[in-house]
Amino acid sequence: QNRRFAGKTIRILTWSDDTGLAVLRNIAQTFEAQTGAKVIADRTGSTSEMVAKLKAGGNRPQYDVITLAGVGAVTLASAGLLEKPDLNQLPNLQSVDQRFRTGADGHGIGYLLWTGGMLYNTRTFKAAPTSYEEMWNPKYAKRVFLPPATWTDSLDTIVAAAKLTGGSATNVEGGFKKLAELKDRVLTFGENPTQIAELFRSNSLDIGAVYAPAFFAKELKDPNSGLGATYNLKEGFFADLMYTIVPKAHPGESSVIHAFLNHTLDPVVQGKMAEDVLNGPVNLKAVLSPEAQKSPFIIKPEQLGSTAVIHDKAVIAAVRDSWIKRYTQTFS
Amino acid sequence: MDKHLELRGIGKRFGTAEVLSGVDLSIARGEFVCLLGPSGCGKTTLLRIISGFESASSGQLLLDGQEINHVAPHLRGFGMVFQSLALFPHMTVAENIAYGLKLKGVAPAQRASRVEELLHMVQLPAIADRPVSALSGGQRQRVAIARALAVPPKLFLLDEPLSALDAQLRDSMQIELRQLQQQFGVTTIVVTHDQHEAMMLSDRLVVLKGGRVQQCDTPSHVYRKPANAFVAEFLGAANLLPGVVRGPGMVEVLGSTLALPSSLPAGSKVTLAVRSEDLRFEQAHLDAPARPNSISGEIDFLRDLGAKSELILRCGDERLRCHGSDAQFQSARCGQRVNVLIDAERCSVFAG
Amino acid sequence: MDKHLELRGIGKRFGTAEVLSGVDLSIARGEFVCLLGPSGCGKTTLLRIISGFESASSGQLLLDGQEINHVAPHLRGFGMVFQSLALFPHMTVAENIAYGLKLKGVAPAQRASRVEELLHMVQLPAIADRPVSALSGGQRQRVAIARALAVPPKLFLLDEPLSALDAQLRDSMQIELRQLQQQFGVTTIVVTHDQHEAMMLSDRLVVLKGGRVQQCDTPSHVYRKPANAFVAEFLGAANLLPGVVRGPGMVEVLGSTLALPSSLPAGSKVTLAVRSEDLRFEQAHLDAPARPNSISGEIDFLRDLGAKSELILRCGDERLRCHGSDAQFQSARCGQRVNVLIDAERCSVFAG
Amino acid sequence: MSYFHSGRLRLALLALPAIVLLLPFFLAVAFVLRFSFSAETQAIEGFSLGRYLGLLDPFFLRSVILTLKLAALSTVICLVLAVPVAMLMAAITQPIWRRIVTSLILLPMILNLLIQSYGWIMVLGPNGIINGVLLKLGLLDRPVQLLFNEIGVLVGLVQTALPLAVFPILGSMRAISGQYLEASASLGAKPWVSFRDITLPLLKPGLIGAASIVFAFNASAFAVPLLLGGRRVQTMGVAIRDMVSPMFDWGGAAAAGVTLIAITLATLMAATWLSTRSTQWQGAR
Amino acid sequence: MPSSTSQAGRGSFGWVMGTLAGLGLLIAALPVVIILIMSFSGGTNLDFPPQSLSLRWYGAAFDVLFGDKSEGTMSAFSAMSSSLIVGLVTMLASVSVCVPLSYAVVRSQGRWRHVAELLFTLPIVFPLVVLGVAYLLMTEALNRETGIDLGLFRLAIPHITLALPFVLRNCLSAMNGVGVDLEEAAMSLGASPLRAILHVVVPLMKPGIMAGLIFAFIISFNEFTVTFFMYTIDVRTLPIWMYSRTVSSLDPTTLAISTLIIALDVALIAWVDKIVAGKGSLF
Ligand SMILES: Nc1ncnc2c1ncn2[C@@H]1O[C@H](COP(=O)(O)OP(=O)(O)OP(=O)(O)O)[C@@H](O)[C@H]1O
Ligand SMILES: Nc1ncnc2c1ncn2[C@@H]1O[C@H](COP(=O)(O)OP(=O)(O)OP(=O)(O)O)[C@@H](O)[C@H]1O
Ligand SMILES: [Mg+2]
Ligand SMILES: [Mg+2]
Repeated sequence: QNRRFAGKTIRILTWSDDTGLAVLRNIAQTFEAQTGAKVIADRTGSTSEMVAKLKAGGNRPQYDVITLAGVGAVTLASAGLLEKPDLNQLPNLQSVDQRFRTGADGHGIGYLLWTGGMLYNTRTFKAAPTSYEEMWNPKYAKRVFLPPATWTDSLDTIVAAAKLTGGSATNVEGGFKKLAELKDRVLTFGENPTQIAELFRSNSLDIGAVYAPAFFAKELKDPNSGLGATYNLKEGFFADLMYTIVPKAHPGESSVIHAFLNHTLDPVVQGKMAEDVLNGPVNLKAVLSPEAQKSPFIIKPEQLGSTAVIHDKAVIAAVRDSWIKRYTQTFS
Repeated sequence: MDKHLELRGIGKRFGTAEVLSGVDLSIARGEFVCLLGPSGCGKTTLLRIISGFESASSGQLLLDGQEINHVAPHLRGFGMVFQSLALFPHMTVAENIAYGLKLKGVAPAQRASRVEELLHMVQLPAIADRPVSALSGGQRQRVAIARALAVPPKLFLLDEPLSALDAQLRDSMQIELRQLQQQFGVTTIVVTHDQHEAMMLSDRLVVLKGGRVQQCDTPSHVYRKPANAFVAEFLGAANLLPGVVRGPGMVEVLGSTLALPSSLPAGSKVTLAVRSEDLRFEQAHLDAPARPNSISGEIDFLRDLGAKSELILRCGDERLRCHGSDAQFQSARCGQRVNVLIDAERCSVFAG
Repeated sequence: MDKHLELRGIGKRFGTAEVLSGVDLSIARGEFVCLLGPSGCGKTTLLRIISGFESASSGQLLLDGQEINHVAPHLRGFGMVFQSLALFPHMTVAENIAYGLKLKGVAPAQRASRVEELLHMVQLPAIADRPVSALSGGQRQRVAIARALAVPPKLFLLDEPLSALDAQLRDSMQIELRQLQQQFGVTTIVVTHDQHEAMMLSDRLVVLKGGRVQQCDTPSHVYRKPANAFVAEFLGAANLLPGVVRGPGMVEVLGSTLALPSSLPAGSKVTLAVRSEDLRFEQAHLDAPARPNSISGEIDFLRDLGAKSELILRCGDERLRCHGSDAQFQSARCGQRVNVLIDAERCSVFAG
Repeated sequence: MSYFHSGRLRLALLALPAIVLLLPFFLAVAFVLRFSFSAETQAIEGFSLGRYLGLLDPFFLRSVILTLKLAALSTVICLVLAVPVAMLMAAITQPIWRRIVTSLILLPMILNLLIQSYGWIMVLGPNGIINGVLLKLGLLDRPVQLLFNEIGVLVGLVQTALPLAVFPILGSMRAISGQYLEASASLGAKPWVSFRDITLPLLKPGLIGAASIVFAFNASAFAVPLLLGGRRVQTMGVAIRDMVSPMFDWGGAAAAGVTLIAITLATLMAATWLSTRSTQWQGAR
Repeated sequence: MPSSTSQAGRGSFGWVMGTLAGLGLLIAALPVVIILIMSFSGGTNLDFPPQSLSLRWYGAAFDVLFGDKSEGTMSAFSAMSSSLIVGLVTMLASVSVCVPLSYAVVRSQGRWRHVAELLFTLPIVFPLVVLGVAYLLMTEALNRETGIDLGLFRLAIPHITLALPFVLRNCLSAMNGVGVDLEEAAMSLGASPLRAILHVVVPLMKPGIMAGLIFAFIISFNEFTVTFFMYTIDVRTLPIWMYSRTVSSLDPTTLAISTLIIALDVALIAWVDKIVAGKGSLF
């Protein structure tokens, strides 16, 4: 079993953020060590950039495995660019929560839970805010940030604003109106999490949402960072299932790919990823330290409860373009 | 005459501009010929046609009786010295001189000894390894000449080779160039616009104007018997004075009637060319009778130049330039009236 | 003397290089002074110190008795003509000439009439509206002069103003410049390295070498009584011959003993400076006794230059340049032995 | 004909390899042009003006105006800074200083903008050097907003385009003989007057060249507005990028790109025409 | 120093110009200088000025480039080597076509000069994003239709496009200084026209050629936008690697690598300047 893939290569595409880096550390390197395969990784930007690359590349084989947000998987699947993995070759899938095993019409394998809540400045807030409504408090004018339009978090933000005005994901008109009020109060759009952390540390920001605390694993442990995060919000927090997908035209061997997919779901790997970058593990048997068990920032499937908002990916994929456009126009 | 190079009816147009027309010229083996003329008269163009860098629009170019109009420049085997010298700045003196030998495939050892020999000839031993940028103007000049002569050329062509030098250096380079040419015995054509240089150098002068040959003869002959007023003026800062023939051998110039050799019918307009150094002046005595062959005028400008004095005389509307000895300068004053004596032997009369 | 400009002990160093040292000079109002010297002797530097574009490292500059060392150039009110002319290429002729007037706030109508007047003075009517790029070299020259004179300057400074022109044009511009200066009566300083030009132009010559004044006197005086061998050689292509004093008034030169004015003790080494035009030669008769004050040599080079003939004589290791009349040229041949007569009155003997 | 002109074919052959290497670029231009008329947004398919019509919404028009404003402002500022820098560089004679200044002015070109933007955040950010100094001096009681708005973008545009402005001007500056300035001083012109009357008019070709490059470069910039504008400064460059990446409207991006180029070229032509017209008028005076 | 400065030193003019020049240099250099300083920071955050100084990030950079991890998934080594190879290809290709082109342009007596300069300036003003997409779609189309995989050339071709304007300018200005007379002199000594070019023109263009080579390399080595569209998982460059390390999480190692790149580029620029001795135009 050991080093059975020596001499084989697998090419993966993942995010450029800390999660992507953690993928290299915790998944790619352990996979290399266990199987002898060589993992070549490309870490570039966001889901939409990945989709753009794959679409432009068409059926040109470049990547074997891609990790990306659900919306992207749906888009690519509907464009007919993805291959359906053979679930029988993924034994670890059995211990994955029923709800999160596959998606995008069977093209995507559930991989982790990405959750977005609210960030706040621990120096300004004695207690964590409990509603997205806080962002509209004039006190925080010019000290608020929002996620950038190109991220799925902006879609969450739209829904959150809609909920504040009594709307929902299917009725967002009020949400856009509400967001327009923030137009001149927003300091920046958090394209770069490091910059956001820096702005909190230098006391230039008070609050912002919807944004993933997962970006700030290090800062949330550091009392000097000034950064706090919360999921305890009246309107709920947002959870999104991230997928691993396999492009139709892939250069690598199917067996290696499946082994890699299976490896991403390994209980140890899932636990490490959760501890390292606060990812929500989908594997119910994920091995977590007692401390991590208690962490409010690692959202386990069983914790999703009623406050988690999980979008219907097909609906979001359909409205995505027009929402991004409206979001951009609202703020410029 | 052993014709070495022959030009037959060479003409050249650039677009609509006719720069050379009907140039005929025969050059003997070993002869030293100067092309002389004012700026823009086509000297450079003619030299470039000979060297092959321009092609003639009409006419024939013969070397030893063979037409060479269509031979490429690098196959003609003519040595050339450019006005800018065109020394290769990225090569040392020795490399510059040896370049032609190298192209011929001469072995390095032989090249070195030939370079040695040439540097000795141009009196520049021991600078072989310097970059050309470290040379003075006169030294560069000599290197350029040595380079052109390294592979003995069939013809030696030089375009204003000395014009970049200052007056004193030019003077001595002229003598050197002439002596080198005689040593090598190579047929040589030099372009210049400096009449002094042309006279210093050449066996034969070709005076050009507007792309046409005006006169072609030995320097002494061109100087003493200019073919027309242009040549007279161009060679030696002559005064050109308008006159009218009054009778056989009698020409009226500036109000005075002079006895001058002229076979034109009475009444015809002529131009009298007389050189400033051939005019001698003397104090005019208002009451004395007018001297024969003299013109009177008023001194307008007067300078002692050491070896001679320079005068400008105003005679009616004309200004006459003449040179006097320094003794004469002592007694002359601006505004003074003086007589100028004209030596009939030394001036030329042209129709028109 | 009405001192207009006075230089007291002007010195200038660039880094460690001493370019000028201890230059003292008084220039009278209306005087025309030429700074003459070989390349690199510091002429331009001195002129730039006067104009204020460089500052002197030491010494004082006085205008009408007032120190002006620290007055900015644009406040000095000196007219200047640059070697490159520096006509503003983006302005027409009239705009160039009127620029100084415009800066002075002169009304456009007056400016136009002054430009008219100046163009007339430099004999260029009707080119006011041309761009300067459409002018010939000589025309540019005149425009530059007109521009510098438009606002009557306190001093008129020119740096090699004619060196870009060809010989014939330079000749006539020299006369014109001198006449213009006299018309305006403006104190003028011209820099040149051409001794002929300096003698044509100036009331007084300042000969510089290595940043020091060698001689400062009228052109005639400098020519006839050079202060040292350098001045003698620089002014008029002199032959410098080494000699030894043999007794009172007796100098041995090239093996011949000549009677020359010299008060140096016997045995001292001297340099004899004699101009080529002051040397006359005659056929040597081998059997005849040696003539007094003559040197004999062999003709090495001989050319008829029309007005005169040029000879180079080889006397032992020395080469002697002399000019003969064209009559003498007829009878001389290369390789012939001839005697050269030296006129004691016309040569100078310097110690060393 | 000279020996050298006669070889026209030879010269054409020598030029050929470069043309061949530039060919992909022209193909890309043609490709973009063709794509902008495509009926599909993600493939070249049929002909339609839809992509261009899609640009006619107020949002895109606002970004056109913003882009032109920022490009024009940054061009002016670049010129104001580049002329003195070029003067300094032309005056430097010591090689060591020349190398230092050349390197300094080229720095913006040699470092990834993303990384430079971190530097700018430390300078301009709410807690950056400038705000720190101003707060410490008591000139402010609250940090001024220098980043994530048009000011930040403008500073970034000026910085990145400065090298492109300095070198054409430096070329012209070196071609101006120092004697022109001395001549005007000798005629009584103060330094400022010489600068206005002599230096600036003679620098004109360099200034026009520099202005054209800076304007075109900044009009199409997208990294600077993205990084220093905090996504709030929606220039055409950013709009085009958004069309490419999250919205997959490649046809629209092509149409916007063509529009951007057309607008840039028209502006440049108008500016050049105006400036040469004023010269002719000057000449005719 | 000569008049220009002594004059500039006088009065308000000198002050204003000096201040503006200083401001210009400051604006150009400031962010980069700060990055340089930060690369020596001992901490992991972006406090400026850094609380403590250390070389730890240089150690990390060395690890990533050449150390144990240089072969692994975290490695920058392959990115750096493809950067170097693409840079070399770009510089050789662009210079070797620009030398004959500038010869042709200058020898055709300036008639084509304007056209050539204009054509070869277009890539500078073309929006890079659009160019990137266009190149990407074209390359993929080519691959789809013909199966040709350009390999490294999918980066080298756009890099050459972007380097050509700068290289051509350098070559043209070098070529300007080479008179026809030198070529004619070589021919008068028996060199064929081609040899005259090889023996005389090319050596004399050396400063421009060197400047062109180095500029092409610098441009290619630092190109990001178009590369971002064009790179593949197998052909990546150092700026892409650094992007992935900084776009959403700052890894101070990249600051150290940036500093090393700047040092390399500055050394190259100083070297070019030495070659052209302040006379050539770098653009
Ligand atoms: N390539 C060319 N195209 C058009 N006209 C030319 C060309 N070369 C020379 N001419 C014109 O031909 C005429 C003769 O030029 P040429 O260079 O032969 O004169 P020149 O006698 O050498 O003058 P100079 O003493 O000034 O060197 C000039 O009027 C010049 O303008
Ligand atoms: N700015 C400078 N820095 C250093 N040395 C200088 C400078 N300007 C001139 N020199 C040196 O000072 C000396 C005198 O120069 P200057 O230009 O005054 O000579 P010149 O007599 O005008 O010579 P030319 O006839 O060649 O113009 C020269 O040796 C020159 O190299
Ligand atoms: Mg000529
Ligand atoms: Mg000088």
